[in-house]
Amino acid sequence: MNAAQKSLLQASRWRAWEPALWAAAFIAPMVLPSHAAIINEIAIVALFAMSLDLVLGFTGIVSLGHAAFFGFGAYSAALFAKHVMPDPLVGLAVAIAGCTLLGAVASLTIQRGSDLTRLMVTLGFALILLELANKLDWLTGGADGLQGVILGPVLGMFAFDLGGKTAAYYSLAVLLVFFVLARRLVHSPFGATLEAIRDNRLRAMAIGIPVSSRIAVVYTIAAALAGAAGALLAQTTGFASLDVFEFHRSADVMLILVVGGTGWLYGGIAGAIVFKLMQDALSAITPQYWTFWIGLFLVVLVLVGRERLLKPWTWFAKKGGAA
Amino acid sequence: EEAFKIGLILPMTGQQATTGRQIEAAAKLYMAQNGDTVAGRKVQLIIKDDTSLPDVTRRLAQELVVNDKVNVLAGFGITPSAMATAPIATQSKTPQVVMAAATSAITEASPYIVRTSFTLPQVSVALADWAPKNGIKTVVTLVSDYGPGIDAEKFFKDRLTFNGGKVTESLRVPLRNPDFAPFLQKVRDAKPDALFVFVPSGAGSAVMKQFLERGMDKAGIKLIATGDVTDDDQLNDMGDGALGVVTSHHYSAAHPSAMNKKFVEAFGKANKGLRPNFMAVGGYDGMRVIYEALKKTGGKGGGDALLAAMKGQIFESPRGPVFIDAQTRDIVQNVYLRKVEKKDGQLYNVEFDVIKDVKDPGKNK
Amino acid sequence: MLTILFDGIAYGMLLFVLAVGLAVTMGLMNFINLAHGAFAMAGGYVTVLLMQHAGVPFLVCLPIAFVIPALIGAVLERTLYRPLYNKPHLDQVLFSIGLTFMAVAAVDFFVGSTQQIIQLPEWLKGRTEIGSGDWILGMGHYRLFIIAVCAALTVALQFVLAKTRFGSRLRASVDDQRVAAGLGINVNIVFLSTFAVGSGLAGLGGALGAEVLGLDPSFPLKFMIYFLIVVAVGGTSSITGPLLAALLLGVADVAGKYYIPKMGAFIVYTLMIVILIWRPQGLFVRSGGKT
Amino acid sequence: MSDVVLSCKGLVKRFGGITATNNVTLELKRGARHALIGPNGAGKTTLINLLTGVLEPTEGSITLEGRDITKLAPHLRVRSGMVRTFQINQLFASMTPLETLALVVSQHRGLGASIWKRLGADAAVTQRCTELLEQFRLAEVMNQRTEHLAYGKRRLLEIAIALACEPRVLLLDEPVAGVPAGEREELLQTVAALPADVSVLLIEHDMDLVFSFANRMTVLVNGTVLTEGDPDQIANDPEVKAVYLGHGEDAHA
Amino acid sequence: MPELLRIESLSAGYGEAVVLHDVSLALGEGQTLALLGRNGTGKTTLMNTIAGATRQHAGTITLGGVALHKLAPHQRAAAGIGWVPQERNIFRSLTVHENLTAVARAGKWTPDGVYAMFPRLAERKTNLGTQLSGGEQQMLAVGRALVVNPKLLLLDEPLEGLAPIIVEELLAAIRRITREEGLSAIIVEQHPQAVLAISDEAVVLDRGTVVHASSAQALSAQPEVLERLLGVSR
Ligand SMILES: Nc1ncnc2c1ncn2[C@@H]1O[C@H](COP(=O)(O)OP(=O)(O)OP(=O)(O)O)[C@@H](O)[C@H]1O
Ligand SMILES: Nc1ncnc2c1ncn2[C@@H]1O[C@H](COP(=O)(O)OP(=O)(O)OP(=O)(O)O)[C@@H](O)[C@H]1O
Ligand SMILES: [Mg+2]
Ligand SMILES: [Mg+2]
Repeated sequence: MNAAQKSLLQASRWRAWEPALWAAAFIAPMVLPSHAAIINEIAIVALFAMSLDLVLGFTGIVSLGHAAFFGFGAYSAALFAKHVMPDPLVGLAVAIAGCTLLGAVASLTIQRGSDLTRLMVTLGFALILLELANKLDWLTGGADGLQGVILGPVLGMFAFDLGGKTAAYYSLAVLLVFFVLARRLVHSPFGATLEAIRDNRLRAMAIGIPVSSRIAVVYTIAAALAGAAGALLAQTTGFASLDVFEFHRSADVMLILVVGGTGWLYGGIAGAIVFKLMQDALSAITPQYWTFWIGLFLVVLVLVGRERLLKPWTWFAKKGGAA
Repeated sequence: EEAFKIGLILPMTGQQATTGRQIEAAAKLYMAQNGDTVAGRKVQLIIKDDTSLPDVTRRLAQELVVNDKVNVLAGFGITPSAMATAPIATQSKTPQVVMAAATSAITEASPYIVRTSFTLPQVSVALADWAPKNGIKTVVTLVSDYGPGIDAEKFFKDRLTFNGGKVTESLRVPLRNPDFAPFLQKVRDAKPDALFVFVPSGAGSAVMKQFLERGMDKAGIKLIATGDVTDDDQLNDMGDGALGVVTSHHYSAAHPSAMNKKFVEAFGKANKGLRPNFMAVGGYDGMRVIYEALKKTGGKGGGDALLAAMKGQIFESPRGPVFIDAQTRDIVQNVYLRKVEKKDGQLYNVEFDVIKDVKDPGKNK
Repeated sequence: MLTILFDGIAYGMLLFVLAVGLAVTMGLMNFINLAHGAFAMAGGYVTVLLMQHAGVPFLVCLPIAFVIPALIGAVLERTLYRPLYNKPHLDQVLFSIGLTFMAVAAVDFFVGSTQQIIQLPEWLKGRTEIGSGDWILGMGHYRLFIIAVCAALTVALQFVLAKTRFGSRLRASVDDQRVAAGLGINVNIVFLSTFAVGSGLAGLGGALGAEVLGLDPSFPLKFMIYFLIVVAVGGTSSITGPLLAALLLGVADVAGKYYIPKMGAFIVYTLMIVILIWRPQGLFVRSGGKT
Repeated sequence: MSDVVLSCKGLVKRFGGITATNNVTLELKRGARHALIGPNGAGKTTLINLLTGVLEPTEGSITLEGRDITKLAPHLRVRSGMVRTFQINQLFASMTPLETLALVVSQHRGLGASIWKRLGADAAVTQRCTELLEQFRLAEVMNQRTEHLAYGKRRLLEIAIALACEPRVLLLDEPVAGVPAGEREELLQTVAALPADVSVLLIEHDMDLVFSFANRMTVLVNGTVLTEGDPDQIANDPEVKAVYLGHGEDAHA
Repeated sequence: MPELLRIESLSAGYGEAVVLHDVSLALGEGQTLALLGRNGTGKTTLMNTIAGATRQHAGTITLGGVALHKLAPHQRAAAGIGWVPQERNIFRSLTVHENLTAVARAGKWTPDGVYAMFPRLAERKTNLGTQLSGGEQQMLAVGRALVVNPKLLLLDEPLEGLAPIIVEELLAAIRRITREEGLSAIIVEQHPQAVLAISDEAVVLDRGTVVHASSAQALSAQPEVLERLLGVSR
């Protein structure tokens, strides 16, 4: 093996902290059973953010309408459980399949234009789905939400419990599976072509990369992942309502991803943990004004810089050097 | 002994924030007035913000039940939030007191749900009873395009038709709708005797203003609405244009009873002069229902016992006499017809007629 | 018929006043300032508070609603925004959203979360009707007023940007700050004044729009989508683009809701998507504009 | 197989009122070392953009290896063996030279769509990368992010990318711009050392280089072909002297 | 001949990195200085420092008695600096004409003067900055520096990418402008002979310091020095 190969493969090797992190994640619901519900929520949001990272972080395609797929996944899974069969895994697969189709169709709309154009087209797409779900109230329950979704036990063995432990493990497991797949994807030549498209589309074309179809493929994959996240939400809460399509879902997931950092897959996970825990803690302290502190956090995060905020010891070192 | 815990889940931020604030203030007022010890047991209120996201509501409820071991879940600003929580109430056998959400079907989602707010069919039919008797034969309805709006539209129309009136056109406006101009213009062109409106409180003043701006009152069209439109919370800022608007609702801050006077006064004193609205009274009465149930169970407060003690409560509320129907667990109450009038330089919904003991008509279908 | 057209134009103009400041900061300065709505809200609250508590007449409030947000904008530009011009757009989004959250919570804390209602002076309340039958044209006075203010603003802005050197100096500074400064353009002043004007315009828009759209602390988040639609459809290279886009969307929305009310919310979004897929750089960009 | 690899007929490109390319007909022979010269704004870069599909011609047709490619998507032209460099560097800023080349080689060898393999897993690919890195003296910086490289190195990478695609036809747009005088020759050596059947079209304003490299030249003026010939003919053409070479270039005659 | 520019003990760089060390030089009115050196030796950095676009650590720059190093970048243009950056940096969302008018200052040089010098630009007046060929951008960059009506022109590789005939014309024009209008200029170039021919002074940089300073004539007469310092013999 030559030096070039070694350093290329180095990039995709599992770091020591990664298995440790995942092990910690899977121990968490056991050690902190009282937080199982929020662990479940974090896992779902992390999956959702990871899906956005594939398009935004790796391919440079911005989207303010990722909730379209999240919501579609949620309703597909909920309707499937209600009308066809209650098995969660089958429902998950159906939701993913549905979102893959939807993503393939939607990928036609994001091929051209500037960032702003894409933001608005994706946003519009999600809002139209929202309106549709509202109008089709005989199917979706409209604004009241879709009730009566009862899920069977996972793998026929683990029933969803009130404490949310099964839900947490279910979501974590799905997250892990998709994480491994996504990790493989971004370190493949395919993943490298995505980064090439993000960095310089003109040149990407000039070395023979079929830019449009690559974008379409990754957008479709991301849609499937977002759909999986939505399906998990519907399955673990036994409920789906219109807000899964709302603008703020898309906006929040983007915030979460950017907080955690784009383009390294863990960004969504880190962002989900930080954001959700902070929101939970702050809103417990001041249910009325917690948004202020979240806002302050975002402002400080940007002004100080993600790197420096996470490494406080660099605050003073820098000044010393300049003097 | 451990405290008796009430988990109060409300929208405290975002567009529904006023709902949460009113209910929180009312609940705290009730506790201040009645002490925080009931039948020897300390009562503790845990307030959570669900930002009007049903999955968050559900998660918070789950955590409250599992971790904090609350005895009662309460609050619930919007219908999906109440609905999403219903399975938790059922599964954990925890009474769920709905203090705000107003879609008819909520109480059917779990046998543990008790409602102290109102339902839209309840207040809409009252208006449909009143209108034909007062020279209103043709009506155009204008409602927000979501569950409660559609409830209001349907029950108003059915009852009006039954009473010999006619709904000539039914308009639904999107929930996110900054400008009512095209809808109102359509109404104006249709020239009905009256326009029936339901929009969530907040949008109400916009409708009213644009109604006037369009000169619709001068064109002989009357504005009738559910009480959300002339929400007490905002009525005073709406200006004289609101004068004379007829609405039907279960509560007005101007309800002429001693109890209400005391309630309004105490509420204002505790909240920088804020006027309680129908949300506040839902929260206030909800607390009463919980307190009384706790008393009845002698401070023990098992879920089923509490629920049994909540069912069938009859009491005097600031809104008038109310009754928790043991069968439906929904509230039975008087619905008042009110007209906006000026009293001591302030605008109030002044009651001029009442339809007694209205059950939720949604339950008879 | 004509009334619907008139209402549509007035609604479009209102959207334009609200979005034009964003077109300036985002289109010309290339800064994604999602806190735009917060400046608009500031203008709205300045007006409401002055009218309610100090009895200041509406017309006097309008310039103040421009000046105060402009000052706030200027101060924030100097202190917080400036270091972010060279940061990635996503960081700008994060920052400005954070600022919006803070503004929302702060207003909630100081003023409360209830809807604020503006009482217009009598002369703006009425309505004039011309013609009759199918061709009747009913014009609300306040809507007429909005159209007038908006037209004046457009002319003034267009003049400044197209006919004076300020416009090209601004765009030069955005394109390449370092070289622009090296060639004698006082980049700091150009940015500061542009940002202040953008914020001021937002404030004015908020003051004018509060009457129609309502005003509560969630204003900046609630209407962000509308501002963005106008700027995206109009393109970011001029002032006339967003104006025409706002008019088109306003008329389409009003007419659509009048003639096919069932389609209500779909119209604007569908129109936007179709336009953006057809002309990704916006409907009214200069031929071959920026890429 | 025909002798002409790439040709265009009656190519026209208008930008609004400007005709940047005006009825250009050009043939590139197999194995040619062909230079395209002409005054600034003559339409040289535009012509390359048309040939590679970055721009769509207003009129005219383009043929590659006997096949009409006028409407073919840019990336498919690359697959057919036509590769270019850019006058202004077009690189992948966040990638290292090694990653860049690994990507290009993988893509070229048909692995670009493989989702499951890891980049670098293929030994043949990394072998080729190593060769290229050595050849362009990029080995010592192969793990630095491209955006942090010195200009000269970036310029080398620009050309290395093109060669990594193993072109049959190579279009070079001012490849040595910004490269110091001493290193220019060396850079063109690598190009000159390509297999004899690879055809090269070179745009360059440095006449020393052009005349030492080319065996065929086309002069473009105001979007049209002024003349074509071998280097001697061109160097002595009075018209070319008047519009392009000026007086200082007599030495090449 | 009065002195225009004097640089003393200048050190400057980017961020914390110091690229120039203790550079001193002087230039008279109407004089042209050829600034030579291998790649990456700091020629551009010196030009940028005079224009105010780098971080100056120490030393002084005076232009006609004004302490330039104390001025903000935009004030330096007013004090008489006209800058042609190495990467051209045409303002891409401005048309050719706007590129000129946006920075123009009152004086002898007007956009029309520039059009007369580069007729090509006149034909492309309404093109946006990005819609120019490489060479046209170079012409525009030079024209843009002229309409500032400076006392000192900073030309950073102005000949790169220009057709030979334009190179000739431009060199002649620079010579004419400096001789007839009393403008001074500093020119950075990869091809030393071309610039030395029209320059009065020559300075060679290596690793951020001045390693040679003489008259241009003297330097071009010493091919062995050129070979040693620049690695070219031509
Ligand atoms: N997008 C465009 N819109 C309008 N005109 C353009 C556009 N792109 C190029 N042009 C014009 O077309 C002509 C040809 O440009 P091109 O870049 O092909 O020249 P070139 O021969 O490469 O010149 P140089 O040697 O200076 O690089 C130029 O005059 C340029 O101004
Ligand atoms: N923006 C920058 N940040 C950090 N270092 C830089 C920057 N620009 C240049 N340098 C470094 O400063 C040194 C001098 O660069 P400069 O551009 O001044 O050289 P130059 O003599 O103009 O070279 P060239 O002939 O390539 O134009 C180089 O080592 C370069 O790496
Ligand atoms: Mg060119
Ligand atoms: Mg340089």
